[in-house]
Amino acid sequence: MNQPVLEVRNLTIALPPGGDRARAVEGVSFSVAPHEMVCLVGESGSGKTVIAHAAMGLLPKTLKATAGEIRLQGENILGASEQRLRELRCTRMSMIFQEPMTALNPVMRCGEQIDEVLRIHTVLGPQERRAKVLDILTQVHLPEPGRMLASYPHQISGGQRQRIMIAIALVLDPVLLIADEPTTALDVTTQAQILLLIKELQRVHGTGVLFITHDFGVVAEIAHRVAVLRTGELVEMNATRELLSKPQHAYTRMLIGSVPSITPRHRGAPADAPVVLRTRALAKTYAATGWLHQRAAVHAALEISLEIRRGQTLGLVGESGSGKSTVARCITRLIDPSAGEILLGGEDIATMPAGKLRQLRRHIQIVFQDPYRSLNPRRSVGDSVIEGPMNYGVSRAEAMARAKKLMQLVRLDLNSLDRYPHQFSGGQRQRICIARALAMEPELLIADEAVSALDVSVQAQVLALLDEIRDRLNLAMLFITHDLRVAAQVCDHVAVMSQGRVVEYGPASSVFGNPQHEYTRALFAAAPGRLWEFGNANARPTPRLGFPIRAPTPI
Amino acid sequence: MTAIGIRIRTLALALGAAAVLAASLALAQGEPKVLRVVPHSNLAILDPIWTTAYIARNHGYMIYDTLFGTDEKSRIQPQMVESWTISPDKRLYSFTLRPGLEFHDGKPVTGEDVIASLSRWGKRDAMGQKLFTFIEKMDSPAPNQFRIFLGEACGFVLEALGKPSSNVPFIMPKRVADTDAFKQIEDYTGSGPYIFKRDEYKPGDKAVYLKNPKYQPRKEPPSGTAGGKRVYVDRVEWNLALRDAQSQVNAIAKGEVDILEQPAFESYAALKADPSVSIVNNNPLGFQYMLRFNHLHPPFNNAKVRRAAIAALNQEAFLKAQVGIKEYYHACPSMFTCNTPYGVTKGSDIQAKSNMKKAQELLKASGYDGTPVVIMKPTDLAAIGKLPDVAAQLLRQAGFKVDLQSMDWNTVVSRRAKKDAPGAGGWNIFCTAWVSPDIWNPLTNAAVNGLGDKGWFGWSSDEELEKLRDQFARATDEAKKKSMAEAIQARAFEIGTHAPLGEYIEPAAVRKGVTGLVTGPGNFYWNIKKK
Amino acid sequence: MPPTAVPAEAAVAVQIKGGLWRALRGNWAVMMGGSVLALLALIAVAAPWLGTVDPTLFDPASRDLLPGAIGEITDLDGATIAHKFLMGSDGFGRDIYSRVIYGTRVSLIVGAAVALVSLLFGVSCGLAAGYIRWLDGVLMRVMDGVMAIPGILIAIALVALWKASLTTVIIAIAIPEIPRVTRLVRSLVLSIREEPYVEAAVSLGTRTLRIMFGHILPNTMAPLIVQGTYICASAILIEAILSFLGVGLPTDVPTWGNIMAEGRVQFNDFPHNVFFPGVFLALTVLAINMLGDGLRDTLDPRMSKRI
Amino acid sequence: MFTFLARRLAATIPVLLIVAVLVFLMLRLTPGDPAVIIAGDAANPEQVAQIRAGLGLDRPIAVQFGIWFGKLLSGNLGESYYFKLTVVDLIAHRIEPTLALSVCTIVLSVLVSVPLGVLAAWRQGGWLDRALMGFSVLGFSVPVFVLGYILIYIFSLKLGWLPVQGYVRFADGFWPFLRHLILPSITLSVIYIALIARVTRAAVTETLAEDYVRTARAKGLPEARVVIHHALANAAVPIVTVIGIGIALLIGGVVVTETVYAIPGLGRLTVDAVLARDFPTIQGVILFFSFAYVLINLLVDLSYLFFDPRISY
Repeated sequence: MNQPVLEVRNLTIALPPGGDRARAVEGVSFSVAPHEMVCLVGESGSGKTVIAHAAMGLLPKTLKATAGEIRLQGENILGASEQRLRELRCTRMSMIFQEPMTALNPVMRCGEQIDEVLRIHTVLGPQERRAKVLDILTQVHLPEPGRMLASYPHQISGGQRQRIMIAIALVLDPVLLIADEPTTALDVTTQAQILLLIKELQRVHGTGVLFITHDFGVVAEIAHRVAVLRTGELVEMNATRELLSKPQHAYTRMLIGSVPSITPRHRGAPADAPVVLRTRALAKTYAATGWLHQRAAVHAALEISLEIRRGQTLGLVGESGSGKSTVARCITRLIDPSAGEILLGGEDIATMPAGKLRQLRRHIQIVFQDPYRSLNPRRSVGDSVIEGPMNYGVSRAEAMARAKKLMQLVRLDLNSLDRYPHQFSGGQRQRICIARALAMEPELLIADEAVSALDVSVQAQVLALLDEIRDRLNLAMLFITHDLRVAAQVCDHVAVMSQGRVVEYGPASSVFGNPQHEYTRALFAAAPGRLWEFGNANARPTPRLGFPIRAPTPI
Repeated sequence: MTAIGIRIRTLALALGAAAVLAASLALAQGEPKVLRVVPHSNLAILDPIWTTAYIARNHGYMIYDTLFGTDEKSRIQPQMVESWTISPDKRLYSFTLRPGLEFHDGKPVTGEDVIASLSRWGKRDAMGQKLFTFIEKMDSPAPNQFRIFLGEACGFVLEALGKPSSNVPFIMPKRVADTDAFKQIEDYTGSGPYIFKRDEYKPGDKAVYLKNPKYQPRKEPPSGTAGGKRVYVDRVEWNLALRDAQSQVNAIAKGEVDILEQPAFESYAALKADPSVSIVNNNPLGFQYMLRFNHLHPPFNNAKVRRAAIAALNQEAFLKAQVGIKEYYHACPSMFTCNTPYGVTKGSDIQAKSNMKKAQELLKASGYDGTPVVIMKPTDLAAIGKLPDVAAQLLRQAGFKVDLQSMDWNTVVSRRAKKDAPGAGGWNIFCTAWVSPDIWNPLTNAAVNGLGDKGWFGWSSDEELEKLRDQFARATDEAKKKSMAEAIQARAFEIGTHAPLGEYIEPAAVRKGVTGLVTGPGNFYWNIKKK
Repeated sequence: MPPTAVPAEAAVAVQIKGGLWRALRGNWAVMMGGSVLALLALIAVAAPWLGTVDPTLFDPASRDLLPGAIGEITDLDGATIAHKFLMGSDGFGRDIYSRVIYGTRVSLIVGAAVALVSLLFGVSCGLAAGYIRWLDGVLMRVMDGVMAIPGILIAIALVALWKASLTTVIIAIAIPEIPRVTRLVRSLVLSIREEPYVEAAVSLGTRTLRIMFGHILPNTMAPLIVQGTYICASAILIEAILSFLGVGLPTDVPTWGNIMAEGRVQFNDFPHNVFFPGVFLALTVLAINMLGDGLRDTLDPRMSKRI
Repeated sequence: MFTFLARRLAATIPVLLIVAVLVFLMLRLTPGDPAVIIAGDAANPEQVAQIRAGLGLDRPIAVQFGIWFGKLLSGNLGESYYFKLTVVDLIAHRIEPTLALSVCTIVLSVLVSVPLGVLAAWRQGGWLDRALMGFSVLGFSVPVFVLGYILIYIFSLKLGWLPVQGYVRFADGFWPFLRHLILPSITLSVIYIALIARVTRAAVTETLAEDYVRTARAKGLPEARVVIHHALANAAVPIVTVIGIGIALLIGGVVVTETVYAIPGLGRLTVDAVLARDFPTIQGVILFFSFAYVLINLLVDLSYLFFDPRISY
């Protein structure tokens, strides 16, 4: 019955000369049947996105398919003319993309962007088209379809925009839907809703779905079959349950192993270690200064009272916009808090003038999220690392010596001190930033989403490094992240934040074990793949039955 | 179609419709005879008494009339005056106006108007000021008569009333002539052959004159500013916007304009080559270049240095560089322009028969201590723009140290009025050009005087020269005047008031179908016919 | 902004030192523009030895000679020497070839000086406006005021009303450019200030001044160099326009603008007066603009969308 | 919407104030004394002093500015020293040619440069792109007056299609009015086309790389529709901005073009006024041009509302 919707046979796509490898994709074969969800998983640069674009005939001129074929219901896409491809797109096969923020045309109303597809591909009259658009909007559970029709993309949330994208893709009921990391840019709770929606629509429309992701949690959540890609080659393909529990290929095992488990590791942190930093009722309010009209004041952070002890890591967890970064920037005085105290070794630095503050800055150092913009491109690595100490009178020679020692600590070879940031990978740059922070011999190290921008495998190495440093130098650490798994692995204590407030604060084991606050529970429920136990070479289905995914009320 | 697409389409439609409608409306008016003239500069100030600018004088000749005129032979001829008698002791002149003289507003011209006009003119014009030192009083016994009573006899009353060039004694209605001499007049009613269309006048764009139907010209044929001023065109338009030399040549070649008053010297080659354009020399006496020293400050406060400089400034070099067309220039030793009544050559050997070696010796003998000579060079006046460069080169060859400073003409005009030292915003030398009638008479020639501070810029002062000029003013018979002129010029060369740099003509360029250009020191637009 | 999981390779920093020269040499526009400019600079320096005579010397006898004609030049002490007028002579009888060659000097000096002056003032105002909050409002309003007045009008008024000299011309052309540079630098400073490496420097205790000149200024170099080339090119053009309008440098100073302004009177019959300086002017401005485009593409690809 | 208008207008007032002060100071601190020029060459010192007092030039600068600014607010720009007319009349006389020339140039430039820019961006790297970029660099390099003379030489003298110089008022007949504007507009628009085409190309190239264009292609839309409704529509703001800023460049070109084609516009008036040290006229015209520049950029800001719904005021 179900002749495969999409068949890919030993597809090979060449990279333009001068790339880091000859071919983007090498001899990949797989197929997608109706009603089936196939996941393509792999790290950045593995070629998964290239395959998706090839299927839609959207490859840029520089990437040519040199061998193999892609058949959509038997018709070879690679050979098809541009005209034929245009007829197929959105009618037989559709695609949704990763960045909902920029995937919709900002100057065109959402209704019109859906209507455009109908106008080009069908001969329906205006009334019929309007009815069809309203119908698809209700199918994707968008509130008040009428208002949604007339609104512009910037007037609706990220999740809603992704639903509009899905509506565009499925309005003509294609047989194949290609989803290129559609939920990666969304919050955990929104991501859960979108995944549910895709599964529901697949059940209703019977579309075959090719789902591209790098997050094994998502794979565990929704995939029927999984294909693992590495540098353009298909490493392994199997049903989800078999692949996760009995990964055959070493690379697959390494990938699964790198995914931190959601259950916190016991760390035996002594409760009585001295307090390095304590905040009392710390708050930050942005008074909106409309010239003629007063917009409501925004409370980015309110009533934050935390303490960080030497040798321990406090995790600050929450979705984007929850205020966790604001707290970090207040503590490092990159922005001035509106109220409350920040006690560093007894002194309140919340409102200290810049001159006096400068002496105390050495004790708190921060590592940022984006490795590519945390280092001054115009300065050598060595100069960046020794800049800190030299600000406090350390001679250049001595600072250089300290830098060399730190390079070994972060496992980078010594000559990297003379090279420039652009000559390093994301992971290596993050190590340099850590070295730069440690050069100040701080008492508190803040990692603001320090690993979020890294691949899972690189992420695991940097987290291990941070752990080792914290133990060796007995540092206090404040770890800010939106990824619960990462928090579970690294933190001793966890504070969960939502809309500027700390909703739950306690030792990691109790917060993860049995969350008290309703929001925390919803957060855990929404974490994809929680039915599986990760954290070691292969994943095991968790013995206790996790609570089913409930779509928490949208915030 | 988004909003933008619709917007562009409707815009294109609107433009198309407008073009079609207009094309069908191409109406051909009945063609009145229009004479399109390109004057030599922009007409800005409309009061010919208030400024000595030649363009204002030409404007005056269009709309005003004069008591007397000067014919081609430089003789004074009656214009508005019918007849006049001079008392035996030459101290009472009584004049009768010819009948039918009317202002544009219909009122007849009376003696009162003449008296008011002459007294306003007398306050600003150099020759007028001199004349009024002799005048006791003036009165108008009858509407068409007026009399001038002199305290002492003087020989240049008629020459003054018929003075052809700057600050011409134009006759204006009494109500206009009563305006203070130092405030510009607002009303442009005159009694001349044309009426000024004030509402169409746009400075820098165009000035328009309509034929005065009620003007009664004299019987005699036109000659200079004398004779009958008959008008054969309905309307004259002065194009004030077209000042780029190359565009002027292009415009007359394409027949977009009829007359170029003073084309640039460089344009004559092209104009001569153009069959549809003829070159008409309407001002044979032409112009004279002049180089003026600043007598107040070194080095030219010393007469010997001035004479050494004059010796070095041979006219041929100036004329060749500035004019460049053989038949348009000629050297002239006289300070009062050659082949005019007082065009004498006495005293001119210092310049005419000298060479660079003589000049170098004179300069060494003069004790010149090498202070730099500041020469002012106008950048925006093509007619005299090259003279300072030639002067600089010649003076340098003679041994002077020269600082050639460039500025626009208005800065030259304002700086030459300053008496400060050359270093402090003053100057040593500037060059200019005069139309011959302005300098052919020792009394009107601003450079040849010794009045010091009260005199013309450069402020040459010398009692001897003033005494001679005074005697000239008193002389009444021609022979005596001629010998006085020779004495004045000899003295002027002796103290080196200034250096004449030769004479040139700047003939007008005229479309073939336009004839009847009147010869005279200015550009006059009566008597012109257009096919 | 939710953290992006897929690392953005898009951060296109510039390859520093070693890579930079290779990139620059590789860019066709930079090589073309650069070499033509170098040639012109050479011409400007070697002017006296390129078979030229004193550009201000003239001899009325050899007026308006066509290119290639033989005429005579009288030098300062009166001796006349035969001379082949490669590019013909002008209304004074001066040698156009010598004047064009010497004109290169003035034009390049004007271009370079204007670029330097406007960059200098622009950077200091831009840095101040970008970094000192209260100064920002005041300074930017003044800059808007200066920018509202069309540059050419300021230049015309200043040059004509002050005495026409090289310095006046340079200042007059530079003043309208300063606000543009200030706005560019200010926008760069405001965006760089938000970069994590600047915030890191703050937390490392680096003083504000050191941050301004150590971190922020070096990263504005690329767009500034590109802007500098465009200013240099437009300055040379404006100088020519000022001379054309009769308000430029004094006419005895040989600049391309002056030669063309004087030559325009006989454009139809003796086009050589305008043709040769026009070609040199267009060539120089073209070379500088191409250099600007090339630099823009190699130094800072992101800059390319800000022309 | 109204609040934005009020706020933007309020923001223009300080700018105009600064322009007034700058222009006033710039002229007063210069050498050259208008009184002497006006008095004419044969005037003696007392006469010059009389005129100077008449024009109020002998009072301290601050007082002079006070008087001038007071009159400015009441719309009286003072009287030209040189032409016996109030500056407002002078500008009124001379505004039509400049306005006609500028409008023709802007319309011509936009209609030519935007399509060219879009095509160059669409076929980036193709021959059209290289040709356009070459033309745009050339457009910046050739002096306006040289171009003017060449065009006159070819189209007026040799071919005789178009008039050599002059300006015919719109009232005197649309067709002659247009014929006299064709050559000047082409001369003036070359540099303006170069500027707009270059920015259009850069802006459209950038929007073509955006995600929503890729989505549009994924919707199977025809290429032309993708380029115009998705790429160009989003590039409208930078394009309109450069048209606004380019006005300053245009005014510079107008001054030269009016000189070459003998068009009695405001550009030519400025040069004459400067040469004649006619302070009130210089101030009046520069203020007028600055006000026009600020007004046009205000309209450009307003047009953002039309082009980009995200910008809400």
